[in-house]
Amino acid sequence: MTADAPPELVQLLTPEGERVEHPDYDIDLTPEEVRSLYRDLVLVRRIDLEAVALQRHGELGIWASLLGQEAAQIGSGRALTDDDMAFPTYREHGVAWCRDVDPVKLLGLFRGVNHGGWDPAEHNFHLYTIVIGSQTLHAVGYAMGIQRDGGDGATIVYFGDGASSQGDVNESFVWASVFNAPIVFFCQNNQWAISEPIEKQSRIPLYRRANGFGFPGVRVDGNDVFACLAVTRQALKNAREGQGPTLIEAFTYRMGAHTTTDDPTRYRVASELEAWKLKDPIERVKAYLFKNELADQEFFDAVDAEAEKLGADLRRRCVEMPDPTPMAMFEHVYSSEHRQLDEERTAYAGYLEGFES
Amino acid sequence: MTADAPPELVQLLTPEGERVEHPDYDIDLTPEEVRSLYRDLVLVRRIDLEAVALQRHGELGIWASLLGQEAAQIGSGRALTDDDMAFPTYREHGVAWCRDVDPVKLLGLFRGVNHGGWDPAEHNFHLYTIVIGSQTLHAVGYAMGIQRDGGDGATIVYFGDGASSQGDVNESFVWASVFNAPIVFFCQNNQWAISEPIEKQSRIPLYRRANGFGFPGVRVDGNDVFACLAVTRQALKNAREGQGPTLIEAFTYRMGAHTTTDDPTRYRVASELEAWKLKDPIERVKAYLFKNELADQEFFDAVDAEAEKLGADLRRRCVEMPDPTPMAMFEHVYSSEHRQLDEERTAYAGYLEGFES
Amino acid sequence: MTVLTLSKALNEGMRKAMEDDSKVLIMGEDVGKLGGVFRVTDGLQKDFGEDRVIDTPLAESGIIGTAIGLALRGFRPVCEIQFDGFVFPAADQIITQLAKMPMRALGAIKLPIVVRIPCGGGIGAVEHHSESPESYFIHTAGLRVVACSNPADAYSMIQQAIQSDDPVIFFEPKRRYWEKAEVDTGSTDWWAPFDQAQVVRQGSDVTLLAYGPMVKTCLEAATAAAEEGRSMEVIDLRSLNPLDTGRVFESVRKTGRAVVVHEAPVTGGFGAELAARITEQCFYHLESPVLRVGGFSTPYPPSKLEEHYLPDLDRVLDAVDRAFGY
Amino acid sequence: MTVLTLSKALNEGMRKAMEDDSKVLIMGEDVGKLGGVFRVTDGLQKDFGEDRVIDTPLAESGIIGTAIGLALRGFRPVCEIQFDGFVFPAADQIITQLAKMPMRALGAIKLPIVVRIPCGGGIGAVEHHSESPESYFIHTAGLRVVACSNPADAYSMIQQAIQSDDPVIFFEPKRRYWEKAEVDTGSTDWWAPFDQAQVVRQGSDVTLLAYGPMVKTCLEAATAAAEEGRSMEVIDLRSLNPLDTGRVFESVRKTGRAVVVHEAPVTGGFGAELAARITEQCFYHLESPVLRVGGFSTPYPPSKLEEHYLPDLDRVLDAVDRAFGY
Ligand SMILES: Cc1ncc(C[n+]2csc(CCOP(=O)(O)OP(=O)(O)O)c2C)c(N)n1
Ligand SMILES: Cc1ncc(C[n+]2csc(CCOP(=O)(O)OP(=O)(O)O)c2C)c(N)n1
Ligand SMILES: [Mg+2]
Ligand SMILES: [Mg+2]
Repeated sequence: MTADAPPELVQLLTPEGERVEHPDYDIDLTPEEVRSLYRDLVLVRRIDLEAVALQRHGELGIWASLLGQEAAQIGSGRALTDDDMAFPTYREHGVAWCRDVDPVKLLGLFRGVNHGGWDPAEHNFHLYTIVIGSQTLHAVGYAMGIQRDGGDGATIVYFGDGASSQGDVNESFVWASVFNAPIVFFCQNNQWAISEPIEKQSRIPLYRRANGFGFPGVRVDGNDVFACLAVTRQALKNAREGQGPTLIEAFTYRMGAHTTTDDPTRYRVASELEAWKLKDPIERVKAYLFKNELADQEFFDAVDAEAEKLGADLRRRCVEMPDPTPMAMFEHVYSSEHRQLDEERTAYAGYLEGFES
Repeated sequence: MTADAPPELVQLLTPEGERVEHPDYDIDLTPEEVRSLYRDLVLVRRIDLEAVALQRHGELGIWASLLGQEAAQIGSGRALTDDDMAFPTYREHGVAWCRDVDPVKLLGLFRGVNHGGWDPAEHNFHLYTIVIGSQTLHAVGYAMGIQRDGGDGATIVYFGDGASSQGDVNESFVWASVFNAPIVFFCQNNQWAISEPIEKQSRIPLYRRANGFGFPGVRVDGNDVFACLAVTRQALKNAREGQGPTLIEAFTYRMGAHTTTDDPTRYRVASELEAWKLKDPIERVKAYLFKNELADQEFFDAVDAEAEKLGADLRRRCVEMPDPTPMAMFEHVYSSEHRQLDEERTAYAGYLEGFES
Repeated sequence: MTVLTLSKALNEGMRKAMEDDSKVLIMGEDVGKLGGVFRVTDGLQKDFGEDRVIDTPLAESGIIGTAIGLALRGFRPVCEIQFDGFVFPAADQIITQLAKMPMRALGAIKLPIVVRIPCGGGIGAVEHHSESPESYFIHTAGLRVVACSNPADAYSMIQQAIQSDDPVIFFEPKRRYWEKAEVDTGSTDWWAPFDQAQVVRQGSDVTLLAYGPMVKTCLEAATAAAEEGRSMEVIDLRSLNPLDTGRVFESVRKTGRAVVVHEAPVTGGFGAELAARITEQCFYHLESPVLRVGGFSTPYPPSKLEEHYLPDLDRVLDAVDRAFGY
Repeated sequence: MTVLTLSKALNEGMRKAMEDDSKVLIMGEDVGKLGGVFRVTDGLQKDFGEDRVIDTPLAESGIIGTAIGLALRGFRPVCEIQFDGFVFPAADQIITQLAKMPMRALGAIKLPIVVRIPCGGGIGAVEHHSESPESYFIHTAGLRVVACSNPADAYSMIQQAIQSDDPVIFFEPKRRYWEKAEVDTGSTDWWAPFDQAQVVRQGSDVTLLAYGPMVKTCLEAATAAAEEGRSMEVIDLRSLNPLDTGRVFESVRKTGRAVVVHEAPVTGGFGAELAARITEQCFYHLESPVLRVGGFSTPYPPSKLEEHYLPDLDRVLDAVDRAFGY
């Protein structure tokens, strides 16, 4: 953006697993930390694959796969401290993992047993939001709350490339900028909004949107977990220190379908996917660990075994998830008495009883 | 924005009436043209003052004064060709003047006899839009229409600094950019949105918003009619030639109240207004004409006399404006038969007849 | 005669409209290459090009707002809102602009825009994908609001909606998209005006009033009731605003009882309007109050519960029983 | 006892709520230094600071969306929408988020947000400044919807709305802002629960049901009718969702006739819901159908015509006459 601009894409680990330097961002990770990141990446991919399988078997109504976006999610998710609050879309299973949300709780929404199965305050991880872009405003409001109650954390909000077109998202930029709110906008540009390529949403790289609103934007290799971690950590730190918002564009690729009901062969060419497979977010960490002899086969096998176990466990617990009772429909609509709803509840209970007799 | 950026504010005529050069924009105006611009400025100010007076006398319910914004409106308005289409807010009385809308037609809305008193297609001047920002999307759609039917014109849309925060306005930037629509966004930054100063909407100059969406933005001295004309003319030309959208921020000042019901003394200091009075858009053209001996006292007197006549004429025609008939309420809601509305119309006509008898 | 699914009938209807009038455009999210998430616009971009079948940025207010601009320029846009629950970002453009601009312009402006909304539940979807937001639009003067319930109507009504010079909110019963029926695409003789209701089953004891997805449910209820000797007349309202009160009143005056069935929550729903009007105009003919069967006064529940939320044959019959209890 | 205008009563009520609970915030366009275009928040920013009385950017979706975030962080925002017609850009945040998030979270989230909306016509304003959008919200499960009609209620109801753990859409009758009455700000003993209706005038021949600005109109109509020997009971509904059906039904069972009066268009308006419910529950007591008096099925007209559009004493009495004509 300025004359001596840094390389447009922040990258710290190449697809081949080489560590590279970046003038503005760097990170010092212990072998232990790298192995831990690797483990996260593998486990969330496994959770995701399992969920896809569960949908194929009719156990879920639908699933939104994160395949290919693991690094963006684990990198940014691991940058969060306990005090930070995260607002996801419907695809942030990797971030949920970092926030200690039991994966089975993610399935409830997709199985149709609830609209959101965890307590946001318990995990500092908000519920999934389906209406595109809405959560960006919630996140900014939350960040304004931190400013007002003197809390320690910052806020991060996830959204997609498609979402960048929504009025709400742009209003959230206005608010964040004007109030200098402690927030990080984390846009996973997976280059597709269902069937629409990124060109239908923007003719310039999305990270530059931030400049138009008066705060910094940075594009990071979204398949590079090191870079995602480093850039997010820095942005969160800036936010906490009163330097206001940052927009991070994680440049990545949606390797799977939009959701399990989608058929991407209708709108994109196979070669694109093939090219991106070479940039796989997990393979490069594996290569790095290997090359630098930071992990041995035993480690990789152990992670794979853990993933298998996790998958099996998830499968079992998904299938065991109890259906809600019909009367659950009437709960939590209001926090206290509501005459008409109470009447409806009573009437419907009576109606159902009629069938039993 | 870039290393060798031009001066931030495009100005061709100083408040003192000196012509100055700008590397990117210039304009060659005949004395006749300058006098004509001067006349426009004076006449629209007179129309505006008359409307304010009419409101004070109870002839209008409310009025939104353009005081101080004459140059922005006449400069941009005179840049339009017959083929171009303009979408105003509720304050573009000066642009309306350039589009040959009879000033009395502007009063209908404020007098409460209609919601919009002219045929947009006749003047290529859309109706006033009150819901902030909505018209920006209409304008982009219209520009997309020009692209599709191969028309010659471009589109210009007006909005305020406050409006820049609305989702719709930002969505219109997305659309315009993605479709490379032939449109000029003309933002009159009069530095106030009712009682809120510009800092409540943006922490950087508004023209830079465009860069975030991938098209050029330029800030022009909104009290300099030459600069407004030059910059708008160029932007419209670019639009017509397929170079897509431009955002023009006309940096100006709302010298009056937000509307006649507003009391700006509650929220802004008098010295601000005093400072801006020195930048008056009309005085500087007058000074320029004088200094360069392009007009004599006779000319100025003649313009003043014309203004007086225009004002008196407007006053008379406003007062004579007929009230709508009650049944007008039911007209134009649908373009053809609508059973329930027709029943309501008939019933209400009958009800009213009951009083007559 | 061809056998078409409801979704294909819509597709053919739009294709016909586009062939007949080069000003007709299709716009929305994923309507182009993908042909829409329900494939209702399948193949149209291929045949009419990207200028006429427009994949838009992801913003509903933008879709309606730019459609208004295109209409001002003489086009006739057909906008798709991907799912019912996503119409709300466009609420402002629909309610304050689309509905009101023609009157604002004293008739100098016409906005021949169709807003297609796949609506209703029963497909096991996640939140916001199963709602029935018609009441919001019925209450908004300036809009015409219609709902199709079968392939033939889908075919004729979408074309009439596109031909209408008024903005039309066009509801499509998404769970009926795959239902098939014969459609005569070769003639328009059989077309009924799209603001007319249709008696889809004659009966004498009670009138069932429905539209969109609930028409089939009511027909099934009527079949079941017939076996028990109760004769139900079923009316497919088709147009919700305006309402074909003539046919409705005629039927209710004959049967003396009416039950309105819709998926939207009963509270403040369209059933209330129908009940109020019927009661006002057929007061002395009513042997019981007009009863309403609909969604509960809760957000649409998770899909495992939707069979409880949505009116079904049993709940319709239960309401009819209650009507006979007066 | 102090004499307060309705707008000042709201102001005092909010001031009290802010004093009692430091989590209460005020936010909206021009609510700070200006004190709102109707001065309802006058002086609050001066006394509570810019962090608690927030002049927001000009975007209604942003106001409600960020208020939700603030509520998630433990605050209790009171949002002002400057005029009724400008609530629609916020429709999505209100309908898909504010109303539904608590249920989505299975109760783990509460959203104690008040959305204040000056509503209704009669002040000679331009388009979008005189509307009555309550029906859109009454139909939206998860919201409480109330309307105050006089200074005392304004004072107590705004405080109860702020105390409520549910989102509340709070309608303020803008043309009554300057009406004065005694308000006892020293005690809460006289407060009625804000979801209760009030019989504001006893009568025996017919029940008038109203809320917000129309309560006064109905009271005037009742006074006029009394002179002609007709006894009207007037109920101020106060809460539109939930509805205090107990009091309504009791009154209608007594009088046998009901007329609902509101400024919003009759078609799909709240009157329909009331009429449908009353008819269902008081069928055998009704000597005439519940009649509705309201705005016409048109956009709100230019102000020179608003006296025709808005129900007035004569139109109310005319409807009562019609009710007696059955
Ligand atoms: C307001 C709204 N409109 C439409 C949709 C339907 N929809 C769901 S996901 C999606 C695409 C989102 O794309 P993007 O923001 O890039 O996120 P991604 O799915 O790629 O993660 C669309 C159009 C929606 N959920 N909400
Ligand atoms: C959606 C919407 N919200 C609020 C308003 C009320 N309102 C009218 S003008 C105005 C300020 C507009 O400021 P700006 O965009 O800077 O234009 P200006 O009036 O200064 O020309 C506001 C808040 C409105 N008309 N529309
Ligand atoms: Mg995407
Ligand atoms: Mg301004």
